[in-house]
Amino acid sequence: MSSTIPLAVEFTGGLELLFSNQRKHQISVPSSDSKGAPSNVGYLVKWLCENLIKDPRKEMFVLDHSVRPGILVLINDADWELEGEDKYELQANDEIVFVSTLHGG
Amino acid sequence: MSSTIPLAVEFTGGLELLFSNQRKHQISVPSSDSKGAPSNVGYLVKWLCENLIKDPRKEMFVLDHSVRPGILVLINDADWELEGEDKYELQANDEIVFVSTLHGG
Amino acid sequence: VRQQRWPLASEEYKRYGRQMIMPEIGLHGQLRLKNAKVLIVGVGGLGCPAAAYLAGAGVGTLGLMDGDTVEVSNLHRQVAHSTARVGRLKVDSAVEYLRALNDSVNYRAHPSHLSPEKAIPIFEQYDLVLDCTDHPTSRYLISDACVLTGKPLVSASALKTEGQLIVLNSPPRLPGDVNGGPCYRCVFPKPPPAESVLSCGEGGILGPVVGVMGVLQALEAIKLLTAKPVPTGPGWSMDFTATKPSPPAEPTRPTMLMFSAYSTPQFRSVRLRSRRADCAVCSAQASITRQSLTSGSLDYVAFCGVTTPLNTL
Amino acid sequence: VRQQRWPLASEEYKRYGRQMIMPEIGLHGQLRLKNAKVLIVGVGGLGCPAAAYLAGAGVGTLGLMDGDTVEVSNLHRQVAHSTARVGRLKVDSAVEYLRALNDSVNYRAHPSHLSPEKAIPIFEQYDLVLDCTDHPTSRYLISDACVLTGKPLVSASALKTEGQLIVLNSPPRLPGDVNGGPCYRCVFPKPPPAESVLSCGEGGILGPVVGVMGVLQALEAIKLLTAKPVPTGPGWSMDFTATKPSPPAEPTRPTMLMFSAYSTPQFRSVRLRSRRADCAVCSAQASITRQSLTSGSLDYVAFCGVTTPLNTL
Ligand SMILES: [Zn+2]
Ligand SMILES: [Zn+2]
Repeated sequence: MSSTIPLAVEFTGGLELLFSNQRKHQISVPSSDSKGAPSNVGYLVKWLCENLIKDPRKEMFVLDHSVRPGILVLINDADWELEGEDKYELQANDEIVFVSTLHGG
Repeated sequence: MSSTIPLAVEFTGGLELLFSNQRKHQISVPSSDSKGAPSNVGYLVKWLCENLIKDPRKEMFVLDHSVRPGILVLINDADWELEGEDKYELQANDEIVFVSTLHGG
Repeated sequence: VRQQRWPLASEEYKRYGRQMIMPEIGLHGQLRLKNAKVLIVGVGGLGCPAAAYLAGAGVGTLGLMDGDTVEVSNLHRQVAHSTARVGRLKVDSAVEYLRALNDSVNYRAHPSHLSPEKAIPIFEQYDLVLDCTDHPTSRYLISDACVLTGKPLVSASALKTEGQLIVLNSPPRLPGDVNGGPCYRCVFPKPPPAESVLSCGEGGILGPVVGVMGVLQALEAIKLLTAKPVPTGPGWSMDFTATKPSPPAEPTRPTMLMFSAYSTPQFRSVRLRSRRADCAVCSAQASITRQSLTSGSLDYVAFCGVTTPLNTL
Repeated sequence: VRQQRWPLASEEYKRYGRQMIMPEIGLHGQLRLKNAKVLIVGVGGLGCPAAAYLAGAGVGTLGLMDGDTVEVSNLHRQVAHSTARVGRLKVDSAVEYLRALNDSVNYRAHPSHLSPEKAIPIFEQYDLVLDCTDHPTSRYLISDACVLTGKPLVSASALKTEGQLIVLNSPPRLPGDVNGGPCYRCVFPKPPPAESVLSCGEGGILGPVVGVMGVLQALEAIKLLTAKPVPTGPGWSMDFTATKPSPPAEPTRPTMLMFSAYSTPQFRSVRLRSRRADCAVCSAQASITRQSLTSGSLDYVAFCGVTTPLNTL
């Protein structure tokens, strides 16, 4: 399958610095992964690491094959834990936001 | 035609006091007006005056057959003047917000 | 003498360092703030926090205009005043607080209410205006005067549990130039019926609601004042803080920010129209001019106060 | 003696009248505020505006905890302090400002940093806690202590041009009760790698950005403290202000408010998860207890400071 899924991806809380200092990205990812399964958010994270991240410090985004602690993943304005975490299957025009938590005050 | 259009209508800035002190209303309006034309926002305003408003002071909402000065009408988060004003034809699940402008400080 | 090598005094680097290290501000932005003159009209629930954060940020000249005196009933939300200063002019009370926070700002007190005759000569002394007043008459007057003097306007309002904020006449352009931002009359060509207008005294107001709107006014003012121009001049090369290119500014579309303390979501940004082709003040066919304003021939009270004949549905 | 007929002094009706006439507050809400004890941990960019609006609103007892002293670099955003008070304890500086604003509040200064040993005995003296600190270690500690003492927590943070706010442990419930609101560990079970944590000193901060978040903390605190219980008692019948039924409160769902000064829209409300079944502090299988906290056996610095082995993709 060569079809793709259009997505709106956003990085905030400082994460945008890893992605060309740009917050909003309109991307298209393959609609299925290398094993033919529908692409899910776990696949998206891997895809971002291979295709979109510009900063060499990938460990600021991904640790142990998952999004690093202190990053909240939002699927259409909801914590991804409400949507099945990395197993959530991507739908066209989903809005996926990666937020690094802030600690200053 | 007896079909209806489901809409999310919201009143803020004090207008909610005219509508049972409730901000958000899920309503369904006829999909065409008495002349058979597709229902537009002008028709919705009339419909609200006949069916939803609870306060007798209708002139706080409508004056001279239109929304009174000082009320902003928003169609899906845009000033209705960007969308054709009262001529905008309602679509299913449109979000129409009536905002009374505030003046305090 | 050594200081001349540096565009700011060492005390200023210390005081403003936490904002200068950000690419959005930098040395260049700090110098722009220092050279800026901002007028705050109304030193109440909006004006107090707005003034505090603009003074804190190092705006060079801060004008405060208000003819009222401090009352006890103000103090739950007008946090630049104090119990001991009840009865004093709000402008004087606020300046006392602001001087203690940052004495390097040049404060100008205008201890009177705004009138059509005074508006233009006063606004001309400033670069940007904050409308922190509480009545439609002053909102139309301030907007008109901002269009006629070419000043951007950060306008906010609050009542009970809600607030609204709009940046108007931004970018500021001559009447008739469609590339200018809309003015208050573009968005609200007709005033609301007088009987629909509630003041904070009548309707009530929650302190942090108006406080949030006032702080957000200061933020929009700082954003406008520090927006990066094309880099020119020798000052630019000294901007050692700009290690990363700052993100490109999103195109300014006129928006209104709406806040409702007890709703979900609390905030909503809505798109507004651009300039109105038949606007009474900012269009090519404007009827309101500097002359009509300064001559006093415009009666804003009558404009807003006339009870429209009620032709209800 | 005449005063006894009225639950508030006439001065209080004057001072708080503008918020008491709103059905969301009313006399009942004002009495609840007067009886409330609120602790603000951290008297910096968040704590200053939060304290100002809580003092203004008439919270009966306001505790301020901070071990730091005022520095010039604080003053662009920490608007309860002043140039003359540089070098003094932040808690003392803030109390001086707050007393001038509203002397009828009972201020309690805690001039030290929070430690695991002190947290529980201090939190037990209050009804609600605001986390206005600036490091993950204190954020975990404050949340843990709020769960263990049953206090709701209004937690905010800010850096550069962005801010975040979450109301945690609301409603407060015993560990293991799934109807309680999530705690900080439910949302962030593992701390971020130490090298990803930037302070405002390192990353910079725009004053109004942290200011907005602090004012919003005060607002959420006031909403929590004045939320209407079932009407009982003689005080209720005197609530002459409640002419209209107040709108039913929307069910509290855990949400995070995100703010980004240069984005459109600036604010975004996102839905968070509920309590985590395996949370280390608020679940039935909690490992963190009052005992482990007060004994000092928990090392929050080590918890947050360990650099996780990097197994990058
Ligand atoms: Zn105009
Ligand atoms: Zn928990």
